[in-house]
Amino acid sequence: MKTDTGLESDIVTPQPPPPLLSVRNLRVSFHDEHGHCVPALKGISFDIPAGRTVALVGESGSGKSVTAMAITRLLPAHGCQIDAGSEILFAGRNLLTASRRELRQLRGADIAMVFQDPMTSLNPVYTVGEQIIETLMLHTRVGRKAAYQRAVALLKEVGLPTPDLKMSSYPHQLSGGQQQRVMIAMAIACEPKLLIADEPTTALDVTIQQQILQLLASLQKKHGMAVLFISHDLELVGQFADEVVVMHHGTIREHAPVRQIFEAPQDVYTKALLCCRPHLSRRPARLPVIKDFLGEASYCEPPQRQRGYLPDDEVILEVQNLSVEYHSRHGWFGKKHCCQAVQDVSFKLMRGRTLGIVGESGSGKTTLGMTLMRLQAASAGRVLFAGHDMLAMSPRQLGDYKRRIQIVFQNPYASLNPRFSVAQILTEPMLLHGIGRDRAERLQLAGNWLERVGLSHQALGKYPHEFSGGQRQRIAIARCLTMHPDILICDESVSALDVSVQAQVLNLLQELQDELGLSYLFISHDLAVVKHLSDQVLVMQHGRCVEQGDADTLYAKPQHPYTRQLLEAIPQSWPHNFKPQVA
Amino acid sequence: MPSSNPLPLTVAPPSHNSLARQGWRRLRRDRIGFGSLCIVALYLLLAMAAWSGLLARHWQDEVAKPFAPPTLFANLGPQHVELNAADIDAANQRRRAAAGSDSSAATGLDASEDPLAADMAAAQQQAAQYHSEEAPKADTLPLGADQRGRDIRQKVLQGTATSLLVGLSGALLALTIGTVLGALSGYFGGLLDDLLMWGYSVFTSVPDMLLLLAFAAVSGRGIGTVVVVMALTSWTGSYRLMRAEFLKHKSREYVRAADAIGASHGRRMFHHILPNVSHLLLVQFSMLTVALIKYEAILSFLGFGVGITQVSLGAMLAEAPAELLQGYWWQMLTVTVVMSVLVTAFSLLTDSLRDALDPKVK
Amino acid sequence: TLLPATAADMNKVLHVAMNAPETGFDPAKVSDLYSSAINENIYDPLVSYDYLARPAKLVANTSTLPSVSVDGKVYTFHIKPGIYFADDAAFKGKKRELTAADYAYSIKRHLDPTVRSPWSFLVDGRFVGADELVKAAGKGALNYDTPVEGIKVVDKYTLQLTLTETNFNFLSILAMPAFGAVAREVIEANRDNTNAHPVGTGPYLLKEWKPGSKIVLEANPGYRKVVFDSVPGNDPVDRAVVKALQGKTLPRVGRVEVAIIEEEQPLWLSFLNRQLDVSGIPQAALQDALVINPKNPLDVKLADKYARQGMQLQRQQMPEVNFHFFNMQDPVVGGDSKDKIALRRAIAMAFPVNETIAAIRRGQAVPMNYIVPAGVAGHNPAFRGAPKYDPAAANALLDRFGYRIGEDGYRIRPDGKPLAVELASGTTALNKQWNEYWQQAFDKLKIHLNFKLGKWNELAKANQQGKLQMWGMAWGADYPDGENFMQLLYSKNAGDSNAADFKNADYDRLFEASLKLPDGPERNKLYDAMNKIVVAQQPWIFGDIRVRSTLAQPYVKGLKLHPLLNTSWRYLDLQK
Amino acid sequence: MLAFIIRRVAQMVPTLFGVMLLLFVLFNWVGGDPSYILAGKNLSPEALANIRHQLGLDLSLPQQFVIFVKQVLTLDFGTSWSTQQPVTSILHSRIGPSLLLTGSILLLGTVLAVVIAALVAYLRGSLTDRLVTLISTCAMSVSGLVYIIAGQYWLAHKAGLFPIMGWSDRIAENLLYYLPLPLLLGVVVGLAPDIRFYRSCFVEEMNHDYVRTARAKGLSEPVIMLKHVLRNAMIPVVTSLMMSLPYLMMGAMLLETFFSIPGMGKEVVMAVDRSDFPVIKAITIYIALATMLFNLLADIVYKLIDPRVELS
Ligand SMILES: Nc1ncnc2c1ncn2[C@@H]1O[C@H](COP(=O)(O)OP(=O)(O)OP(=O)(O)O)[C@@H](O)[C@H]1O
Ligand SMILES: Nc1ncnc2c1ncn2[C@@H]1O[C@H](COP(=O)(O)OP(=O)(O)OP(=O)(O)O)[C@@H](O)[C@H]1O
Ligand SMILES: [Mg+2]
Ligand SMILES: [Mg+2]
Repeated sequence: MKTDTGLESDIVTPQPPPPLLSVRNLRVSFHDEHGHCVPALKGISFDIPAGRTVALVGESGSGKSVTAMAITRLLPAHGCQIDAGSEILFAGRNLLTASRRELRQLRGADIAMVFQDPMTSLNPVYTVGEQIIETLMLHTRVGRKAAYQRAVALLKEVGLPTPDLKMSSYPHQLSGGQQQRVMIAMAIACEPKLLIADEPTTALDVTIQQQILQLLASLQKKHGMAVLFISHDLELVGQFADEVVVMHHGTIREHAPVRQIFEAPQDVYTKALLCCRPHLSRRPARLPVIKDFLGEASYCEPPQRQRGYLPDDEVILEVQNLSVEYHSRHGWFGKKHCCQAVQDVSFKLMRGRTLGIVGESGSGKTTLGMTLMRLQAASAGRVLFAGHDMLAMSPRQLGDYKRRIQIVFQNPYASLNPRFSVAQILTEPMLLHGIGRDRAERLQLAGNWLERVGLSHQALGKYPHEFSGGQRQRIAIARCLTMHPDILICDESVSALDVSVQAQVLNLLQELQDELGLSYLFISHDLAVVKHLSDQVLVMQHGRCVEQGDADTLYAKPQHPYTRQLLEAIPQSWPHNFKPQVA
Repeated sequence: MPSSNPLPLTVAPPSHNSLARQGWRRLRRDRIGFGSLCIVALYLLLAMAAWSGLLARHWQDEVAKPFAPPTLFANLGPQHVELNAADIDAANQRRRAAAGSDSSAATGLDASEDPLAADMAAAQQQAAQYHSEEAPKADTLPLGADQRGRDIRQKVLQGTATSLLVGLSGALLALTIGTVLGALSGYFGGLLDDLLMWGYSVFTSVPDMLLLLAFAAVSGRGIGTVVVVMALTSWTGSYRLMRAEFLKHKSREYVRAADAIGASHGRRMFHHILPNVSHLLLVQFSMLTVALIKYEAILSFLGFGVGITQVSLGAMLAEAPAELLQGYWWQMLTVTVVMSVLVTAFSLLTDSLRDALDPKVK
Repeated sequence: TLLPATAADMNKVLHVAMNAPETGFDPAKVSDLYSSAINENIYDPLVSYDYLARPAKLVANTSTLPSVSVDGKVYTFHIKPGIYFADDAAFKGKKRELTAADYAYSIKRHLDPTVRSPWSFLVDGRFVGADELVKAAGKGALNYDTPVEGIKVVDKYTLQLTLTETNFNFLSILAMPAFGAVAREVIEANRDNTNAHPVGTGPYLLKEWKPGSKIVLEANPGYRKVVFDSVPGNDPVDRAVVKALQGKTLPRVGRVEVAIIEEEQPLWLSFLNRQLDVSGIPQAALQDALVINPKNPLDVKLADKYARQGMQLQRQQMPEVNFHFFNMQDPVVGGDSKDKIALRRAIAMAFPVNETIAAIRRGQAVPMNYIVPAGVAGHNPAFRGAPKYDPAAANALLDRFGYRIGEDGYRIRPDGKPLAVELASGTTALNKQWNEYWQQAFDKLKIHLNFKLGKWNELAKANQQGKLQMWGMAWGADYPDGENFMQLLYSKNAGDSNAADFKNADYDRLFEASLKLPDGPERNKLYDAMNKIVVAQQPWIFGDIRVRSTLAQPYVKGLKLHPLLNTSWRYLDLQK
Repeated sequence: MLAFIIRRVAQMVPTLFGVMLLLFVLFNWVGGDPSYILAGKNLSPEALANIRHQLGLDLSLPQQFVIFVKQVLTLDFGTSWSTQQPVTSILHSRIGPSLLLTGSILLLGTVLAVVIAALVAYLRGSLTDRLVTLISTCAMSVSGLVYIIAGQYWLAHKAGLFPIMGWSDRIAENLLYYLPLPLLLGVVVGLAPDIRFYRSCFVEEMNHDYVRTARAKGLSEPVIMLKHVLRNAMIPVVTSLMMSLPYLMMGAMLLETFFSIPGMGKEVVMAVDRSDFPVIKAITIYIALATMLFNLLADIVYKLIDPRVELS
């Protein structure tokens, strides 16, 4: 499908390659528990030409994975229905009517798939080598020995160090990125004509994310396969795809070459997706959310916000030389292990300001947060909260301070007790800290806080699982607010959220800070997000603070090589990002 | 943004969409599960009626001839002639008469030799008030009679009630022990965990049989003992399960969140974590109940069953080998059917509960 | 040797079963019926019983019948020469002849504190000079080499036993399997497991032993030549036995395999499937196996289906009594005041013995009416010791003695205290059946009944400590004399075989007098008087006496049940 | 691995000590007085005292416990109080039949259960699956006692397919002649619950993502089932197997009683019945050791099946 834009003529493709895969009018619906049909795909059509990369983007639940599964016919056998009028033509053959046998021959050989979550998608009890060899021997009729050699070569090709050794490793012995590479090696083992990569980088660190994308690109060049690349991150896609299909609620909102998507998006939804994400270069007082674009009025960007500590700011929390060790011992006679999770970290947090903490996975960010909450014992150092050392307090003394410093956990769903109603979740802290006279009053307060974070008080009677990720995060925030804290620690509070929801939550946090004068300790590995919200930034590596400073300064002139490395890994493939027009 | 809301809050009832509610809805929709639930409920109703004496209160009455067959299958019995006391007595009289002794005296003592002679004579006179009319005994009963002519219908009702009581309370006790210890062990870890784990491994290492014999020896016999014995030999499974669950949950973020808002250990353990493992407890409970109902049968067979003024399914089953040998199959068949239906329903219910309450399955 | 010296056909295997586990095969260490049954076939006592004669008659075995001194105290046995022990490593390859010293040793072992013989009560204080020996041993081993006046080895083949007092049952005691001869070398060589290492002079030797499961006996190749020689009585069974065995050398069967089968079902089914050759009929199978005349339940026929196969039925009233006793020292049920006797009497009157005979024994028992059962010297068939079953009168009797019915519908004691009786019992299914009748009896009397269920040894201990109120017991004849039964209520045996702790001066006096008399009308008179005391005082509730039915496969020859011999294996022949 | 085994063996010491303590307390508290059994018909206090002296029961409890510890250390429990057989030889003769019976039940039962469970899990949702599940559920609801009684009555007696009972010294004869019926009954009793449990394990495994991956590779369903799912599903299977070992003893005891098999289960009951402490001690200690070894074995098997398991 070509959209007729001026840009199209720029691309020199006199003879468009014939589509390898064409999806026609694909409708998929699921039966919910009441037996109702819930459509997941509402008749989508697109083509993938041989040798090119088509990206499928869209927020969570928009039907990207379902599309991928439908193509490989891996949708669950029960409770799922593909409309009879749908067609998926692969090299002219309709996959939806193909026999099991034909499908088996196609899968793995001609159509290969890289699944979203490598850890659960690899069989934990077989070695990596075995799982690759299995595919090879199944489709290429080579002997075991040859397959082994080929597998080693593949692992080398996807850039795994010491492929020989890795052959005999089990999936759990590899890091997430390595596992993802193994999945890719497995997928390209038989040099498929079509590779479907379903969010191959979501679970990964920025640095590894880049490596994987480069790998995919080079492989594609080498083998000349078509790739269906699925992601919710438009920026990532911009780096890699030839064409982009934007999906929303099971429909295609826009389908265009990548350049057009970024430079002249047609659909408001596409525009919204592009704008919601915080950018290193800008810091609007309020991030746009999708609603801003879908509404009648056109969006106009609010003024930029200035960040940074001011000299007359009041210090509310001061951490001095904090160290945390984990001790573990296995069994009665086991050896003692000691792990230095945080070493000698010092910083100051000012009232009404935000301190951002960044660092790769395992660098001790969460541990630091937990220690400040006294959820984790420190091995050395002091934490001065309004001048009092929190670490030295007895549990009784701690009572009130504990209320004043609160944490919003990384995973909003996991941090809400699934068996508690929202009312229970919100009133419990008040009950424990003696806020509110009776149940009625506490419920009233809880309702107010809910409204404050943008939920209706009807939500009080509901349970966490009935909310979306962003809503859950709001509930978690509301729970902290019920205790009137001074400091809020946000541990990866938005990492798991969709771009648009992420924007909503970031806006909320900002509003609350403005209104209530909260101080934030904002932990994240997403540098753009941290920059958006922080006055000061602290960079951690291996439990140590490697660099600390005003946000803008630090991003502009990183001193430490590690900081530089982090900043370089941010996808910046499409530097002339679409900027919302100032109306 | 306005943060205050002057309107009075209309809070929906908190349980309107709880997981339990959802579970119940899922269970309602599961035909097998719901059917099983109905059967189990019916059994419970009957059992309750039997406990409260509404039903089968007179199960001990000898209403029929010994081993009276089921009415419909009267001819499928072994057709033995049943002996009775009067005939035995008559035969003995005759034998003694033949041996030439006098059989008129009450004791074979002269009045002079018996310190109670006068009282005995007087008692014979006054005995009239204690004579009772024997009700005629039935030849057949709908489900037959046991050796003493008791109605198997009544007996099986009473037996089911007892077995259910034993199974349910045994499971409850075992589960309570297992849960409390498992929770302490998993939640606190450390020395306490080591200690409890030690107790656990000791308990699992000693053969059940021995524990059983030992416990039964101290605590006498009866329902109480059976329940205690069963609980003491079967808490280990729940302990293991609960320990693992608490170990898992205690580091979950919602528990840390509870810690963060200042909830005490007890509150975290029993207010926060416990409800989250309650579906496992429910499943474990029904599994244990089933196991214990069957276990009780074996206990009864080994002579550790309920007392004789009570009857349980196991106690009835323990009579089966001797009866089967004589060709009286009805008691065994009745018990087997009644017990199988109960246990099958319970097991299917367990399966359905597992599915319905599992938060993962939606 | 290649040819077995015995006449037994080694290819013939007799399969029998016992329904409880044995404990071992040291005659001085075991007292249970099942071990004794095996020992009977391994060891030879000095004297034994004639196979066919009824009432049972003592005959010579390894010795001649002894000559007895006029005062009845000195017994002189002449051991038959040329009897040898079965081969054993302890004999170092030599043939080992049976001598008088072996019997002296075997008897002394029952006195040895380290042997802890369960039969020591039969020999304690009985032999002149033995007491000193025992005292000298203290808690240690007996010195067997110290000569004892009462157990004298006169020469190699002559044994002289001198009793401290006349005892008319002494010879029957010596006929018990417990007094079979063991060889000192063997005992000493296997000091720690004499139970597992039986070596005797009897017809069989232990080939294989899986405790509690399987015992295999094999004909003793060195067994002396014993030719069947017994005089038939009127019984057709006797004639059949004589026909099968007359003039033949014993034993006939080369191998006896004894299985221990505790459950009735496998026992009976195994017999029906011919995995067993001879078997008692378990209670549950009685009605299947027998056609019982309901008007006269002891009149039975073998059921047609089995008669047609040619199976043989034999029946015998057991020399035993089954009774329940009261703890006579108990404040509630014991004592000899009238109200206490009335309580005991009422309970006895309310227990439906006939009903239990009908329902549990399937008619195969007779009510017990005398302490000494039929078939044992001293029995009086005319005596009627059990009160008539009359729960109504029993209630009236209780009323008369102030056991009023309280508010809860149950009786209280005359002094106003609550009344509850505790009955001890085992835990088997059979116990349960009995208990149901006890419950019924007490319900009729409106007295609370509690059961104290436990293992036998726990109950025995509790009883000895006076903690039981009622318990059921069975006593089987050790030897066929009334004294073996009458001593059960002798006050000096209180806490021992006098489980009821019955202490009655009149009874004691009569018992002591009876000891001085041989069996006869004079002693019977004393026994009657003693029985009357027991009936009047009611320390016991008389139960019943079982009639045992045994079935044999058609090809089994030579079977006749004996009242005192536990087995008849050596007489059996298989003609398949 | 070796370090792990050594550590685990070291950990057995406190457990074993606990078992000894429990056993000792139990016996002295509720074990009954063996002297009353050994005394036979002679219950005079002297006779009883003498027996107690002979058995060492008149020693103080700590002294008795020290003796017990010595016995455990040397694994020599002396002779049985009731049969005077050396305890070692009693156990020796009992262990074979027990192992043969329970071992074969376990082996056959597990193999059958795994195969059937895998099959119905593969066919899940089909009529066969539902039928097998229902039949298993019904079958497991019947008391094991009924199977044994009815099996012996009808299969052995009425139909004459098997001997009623018995045991021989020759393994071949046992395997071919005596074992089949108890084996059959034992398997039947255990099969139904196993099938149900294993089926759920398989079904759960089949919902995992790696199965989808295997499909995406183009593997056929049987290969997926046998190669990928089976091995993963074996983990709970091994757990349940190891957990069921101690329970087997109880079940086997009924079989031993009804089929006159000279196994351990019967011996325990007999020993407890006779308050034969040396035998009880020995059996308990051996079973405790076996249980602990099986647990260790289970952990090692986990490691073999599942490389993620850390032996620590
Ligand atoms: N097995 C299923 N059963 C029922 N509904 C399903 C199933 N799988 C997907 N859906 C529904 O289909 C819709 C599309 O889901 P899909 O997994 O394709 O989203 P996605 O775009 O891949 O989202 P994400 O970015 O979170 O992976 C969702 O509304 C989802 O609820
Ligand atoms: N409970 C624990 N016991 C032992 N070590 C731990 C524990 N929790 C964390 N660690 C270790 O401490 C270090 C810091 O962990 P932490 O969770 O603080 O990292 P993080 O920066 O939050 O990482 P992520 O971005 O993945 O959340 C890591 O090396 C981790 O392995
Ligand atoms: Mg997806
Ligand atoms: Mg973290």
